[in-house]
Amino acid sequence: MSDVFDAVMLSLLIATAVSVARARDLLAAVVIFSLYSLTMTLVWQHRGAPDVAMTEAAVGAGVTTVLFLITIARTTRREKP
Amino acid sequence: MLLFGLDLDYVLVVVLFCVGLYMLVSKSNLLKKLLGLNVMETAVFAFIVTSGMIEGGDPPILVAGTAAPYASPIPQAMVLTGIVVAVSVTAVALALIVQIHAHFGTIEVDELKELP
Amino acid sequence: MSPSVGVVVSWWPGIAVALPLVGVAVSAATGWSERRRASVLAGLTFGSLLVALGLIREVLAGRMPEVHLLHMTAQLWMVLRVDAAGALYGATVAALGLLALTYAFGYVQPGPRRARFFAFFMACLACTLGVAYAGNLLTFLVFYEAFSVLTYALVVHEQTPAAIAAGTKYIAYILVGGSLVLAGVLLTFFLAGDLAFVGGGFLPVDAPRGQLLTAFWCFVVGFGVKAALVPLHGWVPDAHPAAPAPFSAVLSGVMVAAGAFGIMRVVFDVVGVGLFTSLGVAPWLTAIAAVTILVGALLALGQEDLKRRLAYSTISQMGYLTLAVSLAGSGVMAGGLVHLVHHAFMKGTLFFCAGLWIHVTGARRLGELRGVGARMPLTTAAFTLAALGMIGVPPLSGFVSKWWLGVGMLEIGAGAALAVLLAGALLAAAYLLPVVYAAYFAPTRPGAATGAGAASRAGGATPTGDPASRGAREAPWTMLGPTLAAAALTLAFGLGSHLRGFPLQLAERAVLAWFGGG
Amino acid sequence: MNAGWAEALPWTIVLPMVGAVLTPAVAARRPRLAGTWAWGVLLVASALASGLVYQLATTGPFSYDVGGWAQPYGIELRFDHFSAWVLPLLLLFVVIVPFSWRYLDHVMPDERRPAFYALLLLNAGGMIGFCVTGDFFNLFVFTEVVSLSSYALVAVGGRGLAAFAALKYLFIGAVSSLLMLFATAQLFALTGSLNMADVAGRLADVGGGPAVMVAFAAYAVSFMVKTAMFPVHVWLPDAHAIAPSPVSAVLSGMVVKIGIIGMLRVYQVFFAADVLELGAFNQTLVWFGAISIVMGAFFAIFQDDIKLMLAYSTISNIGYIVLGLGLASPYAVIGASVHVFNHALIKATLFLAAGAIIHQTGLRTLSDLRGIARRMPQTSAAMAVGAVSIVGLPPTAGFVCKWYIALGAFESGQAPFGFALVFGALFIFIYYVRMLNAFYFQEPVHDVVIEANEAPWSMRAPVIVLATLCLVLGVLGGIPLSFVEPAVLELLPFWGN
Amino acid sequence: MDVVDARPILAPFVSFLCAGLVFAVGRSIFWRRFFTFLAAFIKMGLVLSMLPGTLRGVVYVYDFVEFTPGIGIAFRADAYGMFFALVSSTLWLFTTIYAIGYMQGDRDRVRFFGFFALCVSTTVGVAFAENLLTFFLFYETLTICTYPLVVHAETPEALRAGRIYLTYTLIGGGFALVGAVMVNAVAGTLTLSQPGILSGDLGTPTLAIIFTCLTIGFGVKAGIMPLHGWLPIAMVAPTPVSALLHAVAVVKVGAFGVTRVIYNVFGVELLGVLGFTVPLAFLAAFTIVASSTIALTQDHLKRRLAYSTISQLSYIVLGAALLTPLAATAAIIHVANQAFAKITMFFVVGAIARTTGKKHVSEIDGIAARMPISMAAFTIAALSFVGVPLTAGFITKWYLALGALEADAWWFVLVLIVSALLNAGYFFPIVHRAYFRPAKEPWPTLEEGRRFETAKTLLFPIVICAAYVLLLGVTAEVPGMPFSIAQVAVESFFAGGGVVP
Repeated sequence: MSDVFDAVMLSLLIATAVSVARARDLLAAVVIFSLYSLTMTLVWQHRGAPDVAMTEAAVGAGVTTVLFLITIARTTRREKP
Repeated sequence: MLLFGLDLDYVLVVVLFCVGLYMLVSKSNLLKKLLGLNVMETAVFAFIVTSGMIEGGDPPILVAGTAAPYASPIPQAMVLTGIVVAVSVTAVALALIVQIHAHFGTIEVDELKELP
Repeated sequence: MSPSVGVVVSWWPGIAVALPLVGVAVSAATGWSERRRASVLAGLTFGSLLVALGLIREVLAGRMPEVHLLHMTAQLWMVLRVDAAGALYGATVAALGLLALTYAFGYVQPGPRRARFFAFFMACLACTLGVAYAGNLLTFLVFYEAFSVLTYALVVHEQTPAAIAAGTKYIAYILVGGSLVLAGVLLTFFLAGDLAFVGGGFLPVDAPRGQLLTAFWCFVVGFGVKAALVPLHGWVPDAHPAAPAPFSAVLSGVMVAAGAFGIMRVVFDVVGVGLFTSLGVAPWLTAIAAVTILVGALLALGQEDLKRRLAYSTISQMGYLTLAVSLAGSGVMAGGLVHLVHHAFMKGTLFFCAGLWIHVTGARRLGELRGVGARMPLTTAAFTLAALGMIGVPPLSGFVSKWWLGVGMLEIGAGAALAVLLAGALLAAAYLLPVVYAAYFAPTRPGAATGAGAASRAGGATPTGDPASRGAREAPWTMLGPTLAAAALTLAFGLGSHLRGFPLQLAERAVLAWFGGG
Repeated sequence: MNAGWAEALPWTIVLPMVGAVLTPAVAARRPRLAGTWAWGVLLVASALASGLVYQLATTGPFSYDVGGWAQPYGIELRFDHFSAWVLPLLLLFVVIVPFSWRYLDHVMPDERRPAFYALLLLNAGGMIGFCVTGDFFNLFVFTEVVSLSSYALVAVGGRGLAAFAALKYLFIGAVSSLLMLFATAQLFALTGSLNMADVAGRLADVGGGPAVMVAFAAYAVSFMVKTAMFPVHVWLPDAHAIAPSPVSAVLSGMVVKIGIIGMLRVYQVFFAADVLELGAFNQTLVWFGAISIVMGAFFAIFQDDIKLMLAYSTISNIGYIVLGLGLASPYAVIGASVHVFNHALIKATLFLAAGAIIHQTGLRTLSDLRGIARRMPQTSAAMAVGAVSIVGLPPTAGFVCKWYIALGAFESGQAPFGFALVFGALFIFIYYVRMLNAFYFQEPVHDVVIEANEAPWSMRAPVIVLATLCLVLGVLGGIPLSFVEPAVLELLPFWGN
Repeated sequence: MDVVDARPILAPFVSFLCAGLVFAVGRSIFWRRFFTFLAAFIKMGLVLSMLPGTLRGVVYVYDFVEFTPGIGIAFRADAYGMFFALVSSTLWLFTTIYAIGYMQGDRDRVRFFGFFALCVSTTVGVAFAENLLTFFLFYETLTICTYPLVVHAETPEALRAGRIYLTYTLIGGGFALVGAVMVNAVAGTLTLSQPGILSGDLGTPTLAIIFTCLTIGFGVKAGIMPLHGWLPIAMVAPTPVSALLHAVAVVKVGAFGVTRVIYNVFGVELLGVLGFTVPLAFLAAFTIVASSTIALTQDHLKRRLAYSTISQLSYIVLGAALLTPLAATAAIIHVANQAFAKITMFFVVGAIARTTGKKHVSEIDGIAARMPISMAAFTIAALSFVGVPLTAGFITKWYLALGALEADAWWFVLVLIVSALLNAGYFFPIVHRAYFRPAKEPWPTLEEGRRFETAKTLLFPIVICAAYVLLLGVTAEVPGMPFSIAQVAVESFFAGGGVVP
């Protein structure tokens, strides 16, 4: 059970990370990154580090994403090819 | 969980780290670079959490009745600090990116480099 | 030195050297009239001559005046010390110097270069006197180098391209020679630790032969340049014609002889007769001397320019001195030393005459001299007298020296050398008599004596046309006087050679010191 | 009595930090007050640091346990001979801050001054903490404090290029920090401790192995990036050149030294544990050091901008230090350690002098600044002293280091590196000669230069003081040595491979 | 006998202080001159006051400060150092007088005189250096202080010359530094107070590297071929600087360094065993001949003098390399002899350039008529270089040749002779032109009311220095004259061994 969960989660992490890298739309990239952070939170929770997981959820996925979004708003949304 | 004799967690960390590094190094967009940096950071955090984990241990929260072994609290404290630092760095970087965009109208390194 | 000679401290040698040096300052002094300057210079030189004669007296009285000039370092010091040979040579220098100086007053034209001429002339004179009275090798070297370098100014006096070329050649030869002498001095010091002249020499007999030989040949080649030993003579025929006549006389008479004098000093006062003989270098030196005599004379034959001819003659005559040294016999050496003196006055006379001819008629070349005897009888007579002396006609001084040379050679059985001596005399006749013949007897050619440079060179006297046709016109007495005086000395030394105080007696003294009475 | 000064240890860190926090409040009404405030704080901190150094000199290294927790669980602050670096560091700050008072006039509006000085104080506090901390995790934390404030300081001038340079610096700096964090975690995973002394003991039990090697290597790479060695120097020139001159002085003189001090700290632990065969590593350092010297100089030659030139010269000088460390012989390490300080002094002199010139003329290229020495003789003279000093010509501060590193090279039997050092230094001098030639021996081409005036006293005095020190410490080179020597000799028995 | 005394440090310090004062108040001509002369006199006084002691064998020492642990900046006025200091402080005075006249109305005189004083300060520092480190400190400082003087004119050529000068000397300095460091590494000390501090059992390769480094390092300034390239080019400097460069400070410091290395670092005995000096001697001999030959072809007066300097300096090196007492005497004494003669020449050449604007050999025909006193001085100096007795140069050549013979190296005597001829070959044409060639155009006559051929301040040093050349030649033996000091020095170098003349 645990192994299956792990395998799914880890696959998801890699998939999201690669998606962040590939996304041309910066907004999309930031959103996917937020998803990535949340996935990571789950992994850590599962690994027995709940406090870390909560911090990551709040800061990594929350604050960082907000900051990125503000920045995108003030700069540009598109990555030039 | 072991994969081909390697702890899967470490494989993950390395893969994520590499993805982040790839973004940092080869993306031209500053925001993408910064995202890459963040990915790298999480990878390192993941490593620390993993390495600090003792198989079968409980979270290091003192609850009556539970007994050792705990997962060591120190790596988690490190990660917490690390996360804060990472956010600070990200914030500073984003501020700088905003400034750059305000000044040059672009956040693409390729274009910035061509500026005089 | 022979035991009977006592060293006395005396300032006179120093004064003899210093007087002409004062003359240097006098020459440079501005605001003096020419006459005043001339008389002061003459007076100084005359004073020098008197001192030189006084020194001869001292030497004959068995004393050896000595004065220390400088102590540069504990080993390097300069001293003047008058022995018989030095006194003899010194007096010759002073006397010929006085004659040439007097002659020069008339010869050297007024102008900015005149003062320079006299200044350098006096300086040369002083240094040559220093050479004569030098008491050790260093002193000798210092004065020798000094007058060698100073001479340059006199050689290039005319400042014509030819003169400058001659000067360059001269200085190049002389500096090479001087350096070799220095090397010799150095080696001597290294081997002996001392430099003071001592009759019989002071080089250690047991020193390595190679080093001794090196030192010896350094000296001989070094001085040989000055003494015009063939093949080191290259500068002589160029320098003499280029220099003004009075200086040519001094150059030929006493300065070239300084080289020969140096060789004498080295052989007898540094190396010593014994070592000289045992080194085995004598035959080589003899050979060189013989070659010099013959080659010099033969080359003289071919010279059209009178002063060049005389210059080659000097080369040849210097060979006699070297020959005498190389034979290392007391008799022949006395002859050689006396020849040094006699030759000085004879050659002085010849150059004076040549100068007069140039001065009055502008004639430099043999062909231009035709008939000059009629126009300038006194001059030509003086020339004839000196020429005969050179050939060795009795009773002139040249005969005396050659006689002693010949007798000395016979004493030591050097027949071949005698043959060379005779051949030299014959050749001297061959190259000097044609001049006499041309002056007296050759048919005149119109315009022959109006040489191109005559007008400019002659200054006051204006040569015109054919010398014979215009009657006798001798040069002024300031020039004619010294010429005749020198010629007279040639005669006097021949006639009075045996008298006390005359060269021969001094030469015998010197030889006594060198050969230790043997 | 001893306890007296040891007590001051945490305050020395806290004071600048608190000062930083309070700066905006203090200077709320009058922004220009911020500078004076910062200076005051630093003066007090220096006084405290002097006490610490005094303590060190009398009793030797001492520790302070934060919160009274015993080792190895509590946070330990430890003041040893390498920590003594905080005193000169603070003193340099004390000199640099007055310079910045007037300098900032043309860099930023008054209302941004509190932020600037807050960052500066933060930076100082971070470096002090870095030097005196006794555990690895705090080493990381303080590194981050220093780094973050440095990124911001680079950009504080506010123009776009500055932001770009700062961002470049940030990206690379952040990666190196990550590596450091990784190494710290690895070390913890291996030993279960973070206290340096404790880790050293436990490492010995753990023994060697690839894991230890990985930790060490991560530290090494991280610090090499921080210290801007060739070829990971790319962030440095732009950042240092674009930052305001006082900041450049701080960055080039002191912040890059974080890497060196950190390296020494790591060495202390790993060598004490004696678990790694570091011959090959040292050899690598030596080579990279030598290459840095040459490449730094090489790049500097082609710069026209004086501050860029100075920045590249920092790379060269870092090369010296790394070379000295790698040589691993007593003299070389002593020389390298002294150069940590001496280079800071010299570079501060140069950057401040350059800053004064830029401030007075608004020009920053050699070709524009020709003939400036006639109008600004004192500043130019200081620049000249700095130039001579950084090349290591006697009798200046730079020479002492060069002497010792070269001596070390011969001592350790690696004579060619001694040669490389000495002649690499001459290579550096080529471009300083260009600079001096332009300043002193060429006709002015720019009107601004012809009419330039000497900088105000608040800028000139620091420059002159620093230049004088460059000379004085050349002659009295023994003073810094006396601090470094015991530490190095203590370190070395484990070191020499 | 060592006596602690502050004078060895005061002597360089006086000039140093003077430099500071000149920089500070130099805008006023009066104060500039006042301080310069005051310092020059005080310094001469200081050095002279040590002279009697030195002749008695007293060595004044003063440890200034511990520079780095174990090695201090220390001063030690031994005989050789005294010798050098005496020469340089004397010439400083004269060069200063000359420079005042020469630089009249020139630009940046404050800088000029300030650095001038600094140069002298460092030179005396070199002279009195107790150890190789102190030596090197001053040696390199000198390099730097000379630079502003070289580029003084600030023309592109001057800047180029300065660059070349620096390149050469700094690379040399690098070698010297490496050498010094190696000495420290292997010997553990750097003192120059012993006749040799290295021991033979270090192995020949190490010693060879050290020797090579130090010789190259100091040889650059001493102009040993092929390290001489900077010297002729640096001739663009103002004449007082050329004089200072070529006669006193820079080049001599190099030669001084080489001798120090030979006598005090390696020591005669060790080098005698190792034989390193043999190639050095040959190199010096080659330099003597080659640079003289080059000098023959130079038309520019100062360049000709420069090549002559290169040749002359190698006399010192050669003398030192021969490792015999007599040769050492020659080497030391030549430091003074060459200095005075060459400075005379440079002064004259400078005076000619200032008075008439002529700088080439081919332009000075007949100048003796216009400048008789100067040309007479030049002639004296030329004679000295040729080695005519009664001049200073003779003493050198004499002892050098004896030394060569003593060392059983007669071919160097040959070199000396050839060199003397070459010297004559390039100096006498100058003399000849000056005296015996008619002037191409009339020389400008003296201005109304001027009694001398050129400025008094130019003429006075010329005359004094020329007189000194003669004085050195004839009174070398007098106690207090350089020769006597040289003997004391040589005795210390050959402690126990060898016969001192």
